[in-house]
Amino acid sequence: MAEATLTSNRLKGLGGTLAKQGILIAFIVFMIGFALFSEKFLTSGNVMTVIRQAAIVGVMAIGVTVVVIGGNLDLSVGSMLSFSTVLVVDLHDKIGPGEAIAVMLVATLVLGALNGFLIGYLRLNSLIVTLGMLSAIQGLTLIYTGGQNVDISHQDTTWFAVFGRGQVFGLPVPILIFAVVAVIVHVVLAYTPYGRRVYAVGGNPMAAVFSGIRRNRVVACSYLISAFCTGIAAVILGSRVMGSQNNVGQGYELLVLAAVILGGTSLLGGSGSVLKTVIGVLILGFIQNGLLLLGYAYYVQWLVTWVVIILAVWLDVAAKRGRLFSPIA
Amino acid sequence: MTKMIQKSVAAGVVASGLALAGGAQAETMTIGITQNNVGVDSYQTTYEKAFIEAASKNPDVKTIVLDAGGDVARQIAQMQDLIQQQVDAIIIWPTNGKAVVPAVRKANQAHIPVIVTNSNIAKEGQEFIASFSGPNNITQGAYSAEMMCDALDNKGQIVQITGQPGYTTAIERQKGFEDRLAEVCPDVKIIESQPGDWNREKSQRVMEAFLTKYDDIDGVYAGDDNMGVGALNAAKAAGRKDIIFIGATNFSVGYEAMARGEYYGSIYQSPVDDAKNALQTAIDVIKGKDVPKMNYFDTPKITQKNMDQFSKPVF
Amino acid sequence: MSIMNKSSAARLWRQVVRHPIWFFVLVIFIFFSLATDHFFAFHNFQNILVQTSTIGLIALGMTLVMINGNIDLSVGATLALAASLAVDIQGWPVFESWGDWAMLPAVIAALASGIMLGALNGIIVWKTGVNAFIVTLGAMLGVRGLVFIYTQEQSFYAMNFAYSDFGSSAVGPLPTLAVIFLVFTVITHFLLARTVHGRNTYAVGGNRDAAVNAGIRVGPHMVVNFMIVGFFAALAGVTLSTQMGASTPNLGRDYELWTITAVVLGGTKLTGGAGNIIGTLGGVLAIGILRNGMNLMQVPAFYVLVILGTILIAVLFLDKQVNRKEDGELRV
Amino acid sequence: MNAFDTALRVQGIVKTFPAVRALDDVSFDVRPGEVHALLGENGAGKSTLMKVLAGMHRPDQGRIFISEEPAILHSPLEAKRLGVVLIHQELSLAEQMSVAENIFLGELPRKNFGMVDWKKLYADAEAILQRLNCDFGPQTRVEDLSIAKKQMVEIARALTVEAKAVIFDEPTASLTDQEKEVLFDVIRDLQAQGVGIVYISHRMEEIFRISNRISVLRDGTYRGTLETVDTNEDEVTRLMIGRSLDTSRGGKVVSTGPVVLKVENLSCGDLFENVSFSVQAGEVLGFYGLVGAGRTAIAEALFGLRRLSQGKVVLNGQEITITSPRHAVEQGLALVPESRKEQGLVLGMSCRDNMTLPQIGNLTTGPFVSNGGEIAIFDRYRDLLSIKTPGWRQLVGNLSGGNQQKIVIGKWLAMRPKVLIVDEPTRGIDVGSKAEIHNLLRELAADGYAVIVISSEMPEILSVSDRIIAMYRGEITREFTADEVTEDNLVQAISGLS
Repeated sequence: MAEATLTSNRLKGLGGTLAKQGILIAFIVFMIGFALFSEKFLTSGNVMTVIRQAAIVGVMAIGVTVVVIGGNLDLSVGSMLSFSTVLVVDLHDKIGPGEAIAVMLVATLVLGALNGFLIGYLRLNSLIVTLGMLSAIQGLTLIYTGGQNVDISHQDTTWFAVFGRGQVFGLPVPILIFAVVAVIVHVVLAYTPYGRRVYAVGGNPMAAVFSGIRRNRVVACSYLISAFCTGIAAVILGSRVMGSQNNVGQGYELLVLAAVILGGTSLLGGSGSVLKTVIGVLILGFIQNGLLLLGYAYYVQWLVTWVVIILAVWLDVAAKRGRLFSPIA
Repeated sequence: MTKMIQKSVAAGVVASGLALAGGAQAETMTIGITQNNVGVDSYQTTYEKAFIEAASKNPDVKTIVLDAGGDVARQIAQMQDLIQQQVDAIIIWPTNGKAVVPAVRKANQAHIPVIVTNSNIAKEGQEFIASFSGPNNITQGAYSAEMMCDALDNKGQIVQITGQPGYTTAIERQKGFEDRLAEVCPDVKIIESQPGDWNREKSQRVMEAFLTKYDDIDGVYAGDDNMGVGALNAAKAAGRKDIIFIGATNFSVGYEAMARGEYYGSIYQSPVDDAKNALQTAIDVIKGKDVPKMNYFDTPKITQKNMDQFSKPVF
Repeated sequence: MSIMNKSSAARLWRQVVRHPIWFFVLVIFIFFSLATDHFFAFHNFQNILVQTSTIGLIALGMTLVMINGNIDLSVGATLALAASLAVDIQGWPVFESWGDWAMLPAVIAALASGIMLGALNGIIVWKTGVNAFIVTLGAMLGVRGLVFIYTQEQSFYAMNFAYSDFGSSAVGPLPTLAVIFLVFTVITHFLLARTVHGRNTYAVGGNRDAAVNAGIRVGPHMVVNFMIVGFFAALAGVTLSTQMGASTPNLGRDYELWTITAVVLGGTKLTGGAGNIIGTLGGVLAIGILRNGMNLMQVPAFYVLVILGTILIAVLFLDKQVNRKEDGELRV
Repeated sequence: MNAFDTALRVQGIVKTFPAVRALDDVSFDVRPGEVHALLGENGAGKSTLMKVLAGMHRPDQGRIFISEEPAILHSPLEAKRLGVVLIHQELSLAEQMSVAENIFLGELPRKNFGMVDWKKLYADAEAILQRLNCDFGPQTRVEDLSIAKKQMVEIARALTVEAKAVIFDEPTASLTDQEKEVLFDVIRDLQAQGVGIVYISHRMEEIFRISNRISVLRDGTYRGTLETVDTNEDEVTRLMIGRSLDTSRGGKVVSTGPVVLKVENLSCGDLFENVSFSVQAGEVLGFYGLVGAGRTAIAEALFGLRRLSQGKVVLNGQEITITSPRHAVEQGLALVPESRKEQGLVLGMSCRDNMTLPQIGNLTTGPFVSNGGEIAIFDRYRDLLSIKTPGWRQLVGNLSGGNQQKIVIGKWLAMRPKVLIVDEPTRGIDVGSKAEIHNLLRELAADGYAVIVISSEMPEILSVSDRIIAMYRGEITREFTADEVTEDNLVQAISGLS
């Protein structure tokens, strides 16, 4: 520990500041770079489009941030998104939009509760449990629809359209939802007893229990939050597309995780924040959009993401460590 | 075990039946099918349903229905499992036109006839299959190109949203479309192509980027209606009303959009026909009938003008 | 002589008891033998071995990396890159006059690509100190990007049937691919259990500080293990492409997840320091037998997903119950 | 023997970390066959010096001599090969591996193809274990060993080479008295073989028992070397902390307060059986016994961390069943656990956040944590316990051991518990802070708290307790009042001899 005390001051000055704000700087560099090469990039229309597109990943990533700060992983959010979107779209015509959203949220929370029970109460490894749930929920979705696409028939008349397509005060509703969810979860994490407990459980689960914190419940709740956010993302997605395929959320779990990591939330738990995740989400979104505008094939963005993730996390780790390179021999 | 006995008893009965009646058709045929990725879209799901339904109507046919989940390796494993079970014929909906060739060849070597359905395998594998049954995706692409030329009066710039990269159907439709477009109306230019992975939301996102990037888009060709409707969603949201949308594999959402006048046209391709065609081809092959090597079923153009001749797709 | 046999049989039994996954393998083996006609057949066992060999080979390397306390999520993409290289290079005009020998440089290039990507991952993990999960998650995306750039989204096809004939050839009663898998299983088992490098693998994963203090060069050691898993991923790419005589850019998606699942089912701890190849073999076979058996039983694909997911969680739960120490465990 | 002949000698060592000068011109030597104790408060530079000696850090300036041969040490392994071995305080063993593999970690004997020469490995390990009188074999898995035996494995590592100097860093921290004796035998044995021993410990009585010379570090500087026979604890302490220490305590009063906690026939698996005791307000009840005698398990059971197989717990006259730590906290119990870093603190959180953690649910205005309320609590207990920290934002991981321990104690005092259980109150804490914490525990009792102290250190338990309960193998063997207890009868009681 003494070691950490000594070295934490090491990367002081400009280098340290740069390293600590690495992700923000990367963000700015990217924005400037893209803006120089594509005049369309920084138009308000494009910026709105990118954030609107990023809202779905963003809302989910905010939920997953809570799970990760609590020291766990959630890989099931991708297929949960498929499940929830299919459910809300399918029920929309059958029981009406409001009811559909309510039923979908309850069903999604049940899945989240199952995750929470297995990981929080039974103490099973979160990576493997959510991997299993990834597969199982995808299967459930397919069984529910029998593999058929689901669609909303009267797209132009339903008020359900507002979530994905509407505008309030000139701002697209998905962006507003994204912002509201970010603010709420940020407040929960930073200013409520529950938030404090999440950090404690993620930072040192044993010490948290020895302080009388009900770790089981804290962890289980983090999965409920994650599921709830996924449910909200499903509303945006369903409303935006007005239909859903059974695999619509496939691969989202990794995008979401990449965004959380990019933001600098540690996979070890106990540190991180919603605001960082929001930046991570936006970076991914703007990289994707910028490269597309520059005319690069879509797969180039994967290569860029690789480099960005490693550089961003490296800088973050280096700032905490106080040295650029790891001291391991 | 009991099933095995039944089968051999049945075989014995058949043998004696043959001797007596000289050709009664009482033998049960076992047909295995390995599909690409059921559940990824309604077409494949409806296909599977139609296939099972058609098979259940025929008392002589017993089916083993498998799904590769889009994974080539798993499809090869399923081919092996089907060969292992010594089915009478295998129908394969290739996850990849090239990669399944050796597996098809293996079945061929085990004297099990293989019928390729929906999306053809590479030419190197043609000698090992009994027949291909399905739509002609190159022609479909060409049809879409012709519609595009008509709709745009042979002039304009368009974008293309293709299916999942690496998948035969996507590649063939793209090729058919691009080649034909260059022939019929060289003044219609494809300014950019991006994959939409058969996914409506992905396609919507791609289209949103296109709309930002290009102030002037006259038309969109999408590898299927699912993606086409995604692109339409994006255009509507951006308030761009003057764009022509042409897809393929007419989905019910596409059909409805056409009815509303928002969507220009598509290719009418019925999964039910597709499935029935494949099953019948397999049965014919087992019975030793002569079947054409390329057993295409008809996939006509459907546009706002002629759509009342077609019933709304069920998927 | 018989005494020797007895004691080695007893040893074998002890090994089985120490790996609960083998009970599970036994249970599903018996279940499928009774439940479906085609399961219990030598030819089917050959199939299972070939089908599991792909995940199995990767799992061998993954076991080392995970005992080290690391993880590699990029194996699926590495597999695709190696497969593409192996299939594409043998068709290069340069090697036209080489005949069947053109496969040699192709396979070597493929394996080298895997080893190099492994080394890259390892060096990044070593030098930056960034968690291997993050490093390889990035690589999983990035290497897939490389595959698409290299292949330009195209599938490749091996013009020479000798390549795919190799994939379906047999050594005596066993398919060649199964033999390759089994031979490497034995080699890796010995590497891990008997060699200095193998033992150091446990030391580095079990207590990294201790390993550092004992003078084990932890960084290079981990790099070697990443190179080994890269090699195995590439080898799996080659063997898989011989089964297809082709490669596709989407090959190997999700394989990292199934590989990790198999390794964890086999008893390797995600925290490192514990695990072994016998367990991993059990984990790989468990998944292979389940898939094969459900195919043969014609379980609908949708239900297969649910069943696999549920079984994965159930096995994890049972493993935890079995391995829980009776008392002495704090209720934290 | 020439007096200037040294086994290990360093001269003018300077080691700077960017913000701190950790060692400033330190010279130090150990002669063959002597035990040279190294003393200093936490942060005085002991561990840095030790790491320099063992090749883990390279000094910025200064020279190292091994048997008067200049040496440059690049790695612990190199140091070891040259005959300088460090035995770590915190166990650094790979649990899943065998004893033999751990002893020879990093230098497993090889055959061809990088294969391990198991025969040689086991034979060599066996020889070393016999030298240490160990009763376990080289093939035993380390995870199956007790802590003390693990410590012996750690020591066994030092014997794999012809050691010239062996550095022991707090070797007795987790050993029982019996095991301590075995260790001292080993040290004497090494001495007899002409090995120089560097012995780092906070425990004065050990140092005065086994050392020949004592050197003291303070604030990274060398403060002098004393011949053990010529000095006393006071002098050493003065050198260490720059002042003398008041270790005396007020007269022991037999408490007359009401019984707060009463425990009857408590049993928990084979950890402890039929344990009955009670503790009154205003007294310190000490639990003394060997590691594994069941003391910690009782505390954990009372705190809801273990399932009781039978027994009755009465708190303030009411029988209660404790099902979880949360429940225990609600009932008014508090546990300062034995392992500060693992169980007591979230090292990545601030001082304030750690201190308010158990009551965070109550410190709210509306749904939000009340910032003012939190800081008020922190300020109050910081002052009360004289915690030295730059501010409440300081990460707790950056504090010294003593201040960390005070945070843990403060965290529970802030809950105003009925019973405060303190397990190993001063483990790994330097002498100065130790006395402070002892005084604090006494004061708490004087303020009316019922305090239970569990300790493995006899001086600690003797100085702090009003009554002492001795345990042996899960059972209470004897209860002493402060007047009855002597070192002898206490040792007998915890060894099952009485």
